[in-house]
Amino acid sequence: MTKLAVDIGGIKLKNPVMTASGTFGFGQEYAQFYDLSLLGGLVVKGTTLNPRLGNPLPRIAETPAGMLNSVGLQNPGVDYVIEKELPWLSKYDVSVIVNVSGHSLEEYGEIVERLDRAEGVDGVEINISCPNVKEGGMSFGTDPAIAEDVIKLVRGKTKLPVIAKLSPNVTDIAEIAKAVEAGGANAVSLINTVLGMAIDIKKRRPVLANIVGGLSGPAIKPIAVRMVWQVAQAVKIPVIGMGGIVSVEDALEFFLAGASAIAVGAGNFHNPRAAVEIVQGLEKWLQEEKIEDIRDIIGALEL
Amino acid sequence: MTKLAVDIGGIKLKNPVMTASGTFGFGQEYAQFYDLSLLGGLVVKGTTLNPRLGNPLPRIAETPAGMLNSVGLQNPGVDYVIEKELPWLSKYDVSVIVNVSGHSLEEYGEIVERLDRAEGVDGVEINISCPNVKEGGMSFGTDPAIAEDVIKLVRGKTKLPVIAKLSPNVTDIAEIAKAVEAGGANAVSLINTVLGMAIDIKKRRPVLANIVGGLSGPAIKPIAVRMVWQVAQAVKIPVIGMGGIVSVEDALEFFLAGASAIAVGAGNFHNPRAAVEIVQGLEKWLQEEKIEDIRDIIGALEL
Amino acid sequence: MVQAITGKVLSNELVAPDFYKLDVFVGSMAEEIKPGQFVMVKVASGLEPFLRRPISINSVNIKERNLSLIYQVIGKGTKLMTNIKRDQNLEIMGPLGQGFTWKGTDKTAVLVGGGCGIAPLVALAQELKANDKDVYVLLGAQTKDRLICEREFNKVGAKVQVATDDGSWGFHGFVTELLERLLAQVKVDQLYCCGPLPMTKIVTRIAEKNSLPCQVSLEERMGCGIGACIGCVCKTQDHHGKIDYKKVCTDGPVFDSREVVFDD
Amino acid sequence: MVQAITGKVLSNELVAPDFYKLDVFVGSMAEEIKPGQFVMVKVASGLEPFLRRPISINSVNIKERNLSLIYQVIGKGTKLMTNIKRDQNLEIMGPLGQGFTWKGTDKTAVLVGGGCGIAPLVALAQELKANDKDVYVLLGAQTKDRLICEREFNKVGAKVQVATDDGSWGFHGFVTELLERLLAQVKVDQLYCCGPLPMTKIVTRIAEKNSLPCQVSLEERMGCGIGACIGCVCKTQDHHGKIDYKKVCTDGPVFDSREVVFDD
Ligand SMILES: Cc1cc2nc3c(=O)[nH]c(=O)nc-3n(C[C@H](O)[C@H](O)[C@H](O)COP(=O)(O)OP(=O)(O)OC[C@H]3O[C@@H](n4cnc5c(N)ncnc54)[C@H](O)[C@@H]3O)c2cc1C
Ligand SMILES: Cc1cc2nc3c(=O)[nH]c(=O)nc-3n(C[C@H](O)[C@H](O)[C@H](O)COP(=O)(O)OP(=O)(O)OC[C@H]3O[C@@H](n4cnc5c(N)ncnc54)[C@H](O)[C@@H]3O)c2cc1C
Ligand SMILES: Cc1cc2nc3c(=O)[nH]c(=O)nc-3n(C[C@H](O)[C@H](O)[C@H](O)COP(=O)(O)O)c2cc1C
Ligand SMILES: Cc1cc2nc3c(=O)[nH]c(=O)nc-3n(C[C@H](O)[C@H](O)[C@H](O)COP(=O)(O)O)c2cc1C
Ligand code: FES
Ligand code: FES
Repeated sequence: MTKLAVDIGGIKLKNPVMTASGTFGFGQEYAQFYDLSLLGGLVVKGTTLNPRLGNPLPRIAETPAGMLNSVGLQNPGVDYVIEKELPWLSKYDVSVIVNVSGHSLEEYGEIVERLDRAEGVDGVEINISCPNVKEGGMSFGTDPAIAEDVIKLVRGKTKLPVIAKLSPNVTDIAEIAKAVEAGGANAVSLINTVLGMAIDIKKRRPVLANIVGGLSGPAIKPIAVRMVWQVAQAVKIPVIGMGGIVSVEDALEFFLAGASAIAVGAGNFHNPRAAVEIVQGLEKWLQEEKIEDIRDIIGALEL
Repeated sequence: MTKLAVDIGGIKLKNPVMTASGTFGFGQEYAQFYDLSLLGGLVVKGTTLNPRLGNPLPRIAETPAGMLNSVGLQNPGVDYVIEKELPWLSKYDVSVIVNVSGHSLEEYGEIVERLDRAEGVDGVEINISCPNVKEGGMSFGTDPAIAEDVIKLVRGKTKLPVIAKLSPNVTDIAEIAKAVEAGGANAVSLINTVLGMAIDIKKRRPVLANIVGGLSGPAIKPIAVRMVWQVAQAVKIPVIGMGGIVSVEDALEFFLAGASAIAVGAGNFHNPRAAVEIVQGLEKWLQEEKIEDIRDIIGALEL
Repeated sequence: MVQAITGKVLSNELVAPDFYKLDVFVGSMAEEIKPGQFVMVKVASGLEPFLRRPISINSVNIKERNLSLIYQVIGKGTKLMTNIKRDQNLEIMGPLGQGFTWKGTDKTAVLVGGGCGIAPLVALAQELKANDKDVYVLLGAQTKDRLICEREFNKVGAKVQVATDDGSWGFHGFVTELLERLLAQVKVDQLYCCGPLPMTKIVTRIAEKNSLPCQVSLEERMGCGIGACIGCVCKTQDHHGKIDYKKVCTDGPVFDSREVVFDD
Repeated sequence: MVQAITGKVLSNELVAPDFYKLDVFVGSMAEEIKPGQFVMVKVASGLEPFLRRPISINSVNIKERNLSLIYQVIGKGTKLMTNIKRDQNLEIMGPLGQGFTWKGTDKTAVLVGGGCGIAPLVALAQELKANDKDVYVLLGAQTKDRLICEREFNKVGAKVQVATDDGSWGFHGFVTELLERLLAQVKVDQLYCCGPLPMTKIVTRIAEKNSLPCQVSLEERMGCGIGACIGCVCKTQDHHGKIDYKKVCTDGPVFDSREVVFDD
């Protein structure tokens, strides 16, 4: 038997395959296609203190080998998530991570405090990188000092492992990673979407009502792999890699680059069974390559 | 007759379609497929003071809807370019822009001085954004103060129009654009390639010998359109847009976003006739839409 | 239950200019389909295009376990769909969303369809007739040759009226005018509408004016098709006027017209 | 002259496990081809894969104006090539690069090929025989059934010897051993080599040892295929030992082995 388990800053995943926030709802949708217990972890939709309606429509645009979204954190608020969504998930043997977004430092702190008291949360992922909300959002993740402050604050509010989710829309992502590590993050996840835009030439308007949106999917994979590699060199905490993963081959690029776990985002839309197929593919690949423990390939890139 | 001519900071292009530096050699190669006089402008390969061998092999990796390159400024040096390459181009009715890369401020200045004295140069494009050279290169383009200095210096060395070529690997590209405008740039061109990486999972090595490379092609188009839009809002000088253009529809996205001209880069590899087909497609589209002057659609995005 | 399966293509044929009919063997998925539901189709193998395309189910053959889709060629994805060949595998996910509903007490139903929105009304007309309703079908198209499914509605015994923009077939004008005329003559219990947004808005207004319940099928750009990405919402309000964004893919695509807030 | 044309596919057939032969009508392009040149093929319509694939010209039929390519299925692009159908349009650019050359005074040539590198040697053998050379062909393959083109070489009257890794056909061992044996027996004027890099390196060493001129065909990842991107270079040195990077696509793919610097 190959060993697939990894420890992400205190979150024990039985295998290193997760699903990315905002692409997997609260899990119920994909439970129609396979047993969620087959996954290592599951990150639920970005959660805010109060319910949010999100951005106007359209929110989705397709682009070459990818897509833009400007969903903008439509969610029912943290209390509803705790009461109605998480209990359902608890029957699955899968680590549940709640993705957290705030307008202000205080709001991040408040949400994390409530999650700390809740049942069925294995960790929090602090989204300091959402390109789709006007106030706050990405700006928390583009300045190392602010990024560090956010993480330091939430780190003090919970015993749960804290993952900082990084924005790719920066000059030097390693610098931000080091800042959140200094702030006490137990892990980093990256990349969030890359800010992009598509134009409907017939209507001469942006395709997205929000004008700009976040680019995800295979198109951004080379950017994501590069950033995971840079960050893995820069910090000692584990890295969760994502950005354009649709196949086990994609996932392996991230492991070799230094990711201790990976997440499937838009790939779920391309193929609803993508995440579970990657788990199976990983097991098969390790066997074929006679590698006993997934950890032997993490960061095993030869230069 | 529809009017296709545009003025890019003093460079008069008979139509707004150019080819991007590094993807079109010195023109001779593509002259096998069509008359270069059909193009508005042509930007030759990044030129340095002394000849350079460039990076080790492999230098090319294919990625989803795009490619990575780490050519790294292999070129015969500015004197050779002036003596051997440019004279051949002068027989074509096309604006010739020389892309310039330096290790240091002095080197940028020196190259531009020599180009100023040369025949057959209609403008210089200052590459402060090459991700493929260790010293200098991109770092000139990620700090607004340094970017401004480089442009200010070369602006003082020549009567030729100066285009500043911007890197997308920054947190705020509009800030850099404003800096080079303040430095005296007559136009900006964007985007250069996005720093990326691909891994050969069989060999467990980076595909590129240089480890990282520059991502180009349709994959980056949404990023490029977004940045062109942001920069066009931020500066008064004309914007040359590029990044993933392979068709007239792609080109129109950039014009609507605010580009006064566009350039075809990796698209030339996908379809060697791409640039000339875009010129033709543009003419046809304008006629169909009953638009008399291309300038009527530049920045005509409705929000 | 929603399934993500690999179906087998039986045929893919031009049925009107720019309209194709795609028949696919889908196995047990065929047993669960309600009129108005849709599927997400992977139109080509590989990464391009990246997203699946939502297409309504036009009709189902439960015995043969296959379903028909009718799609109009609009852009990249539907253009690629025209390359789909007989015997080819097709990745298809469904059935998705909430379909049309009816009450036992309904006697007379009017179905208003325009363009490719006509397609899912065929399955609805079949079901309504099977449930002994009196079914009127009003169809709008640009020209006679771009009208789809007229024969299918006739076959199930619906009373069909057609309006074309150029008068080349049936009434010369908008299908919504046919609706207003019909409502002046016949007592109707339920309206159903599927078509371009401007048509849907007018039908909604007519329904309101006549105090008739109306079910409208909406379209929105989709990421996942199953409620996970919240990309496909439409603006709604409840009785108290409370605004919400509901998902077209799982709360819809069929909504009560009174619930939908149409922004202009 | 290099042309970028839309050719017509005549056939695309499996000729050995993982090897396909693709015949394409290319019009006047066929008239200009020299052995050892290659083409860039757009393997699928649309954006994926983004780059064209370089494939050597296996042989040309000038009268019918078509050419044959033999490709091995390696990754995404060559896998997609197997879907190419008869009568389909194929975007193809060529002929590209510098082919093999020979001198009028050459009497005896030895061609060493391995794997898919055997393909372009067919056109070369044809030309050399047409120029009255004595032609030896040494072919290497993993197994008998993975050996391509043996019959074609026999047909042109070349003296063919085969080596297989498993001994299932011909000599049990490496083709380079066949070469060493042959050179001990026969006086040779020119060596030609096309195959995997390790083989090419050994052949180059043997040529040096025997002071024989040797032309090697190299492979490198390509962007443009025509010398514009400088992506495909190989390290070379001139008589004075001066290092340079030459373009495989335009200065090659065929190089004098003495010019090439093989890094290890
Ligand atoms: C629930 C539902 C049922 C539908 N049923 C049918 C049907 O039965 N027959 C039919 O012809 N069409 C139907 N449509 C519309 C169909 O989905 C679009 O015409 C199709 O997605 C266009 O894809 P494209 O690649 O050709 O166009 P492009 O414009 O190239 O597509 C770009 C992106 O926008 C999306 N998009 C574009 N137009 C629409 C649209 N109108 N609705 C949703 N997404 C869109 C595409 O899915 C894709 O993601 C339905 C749409 C929905 C939401
Ligand atoms: C001048 C020349 C002539 C060739 N002639 C033949 C031939 O006659 N028959 C044949 O079977 N193969 C030939 N090859 C090799 C062939 O080009 C590759 O096998 C093919 O490009 C692999 O593409 P892929 O998509 O299947 O593999 P992938 O690994 O998925 O390709 C990824 C990228 O790497 C490039 N690449 C991968 N391997 C090679 C390689 N060995 N050489 C160059 N680029 C590569 C691809 O073109 C593509 O851009 C030749 C290569 C060159 C340079
Ligand atoms: C529709 C959609 C919604 C998303 N919502 C969130 C979110 O709420 N919080 C968050 O941190 N990331 C969100 N993301 C980003 C993804 O979690 C992921 O970081 C990104 O999409 C890159 O991975 P991918 O290319 O595999 O999708 C969202 C992405 C998509 C496509
Ligand atoms: C092979 C290659 C070489 C390049 N060399 C240069 C260069 O020398 N100088 C420069 O400013 N940009 C260079 N670029 C960047 C392009 O000019 C262009 O900015 C970028 O590729 C984005 O456009 P595209 O997606 O259309 O290729 C190069 C790009 C490629 C693909
Ligand atoms: S398409 Fe994802 S929620 Fe509807
Ligand atoms: S492939 Fe572009 S120079 Fe050879």
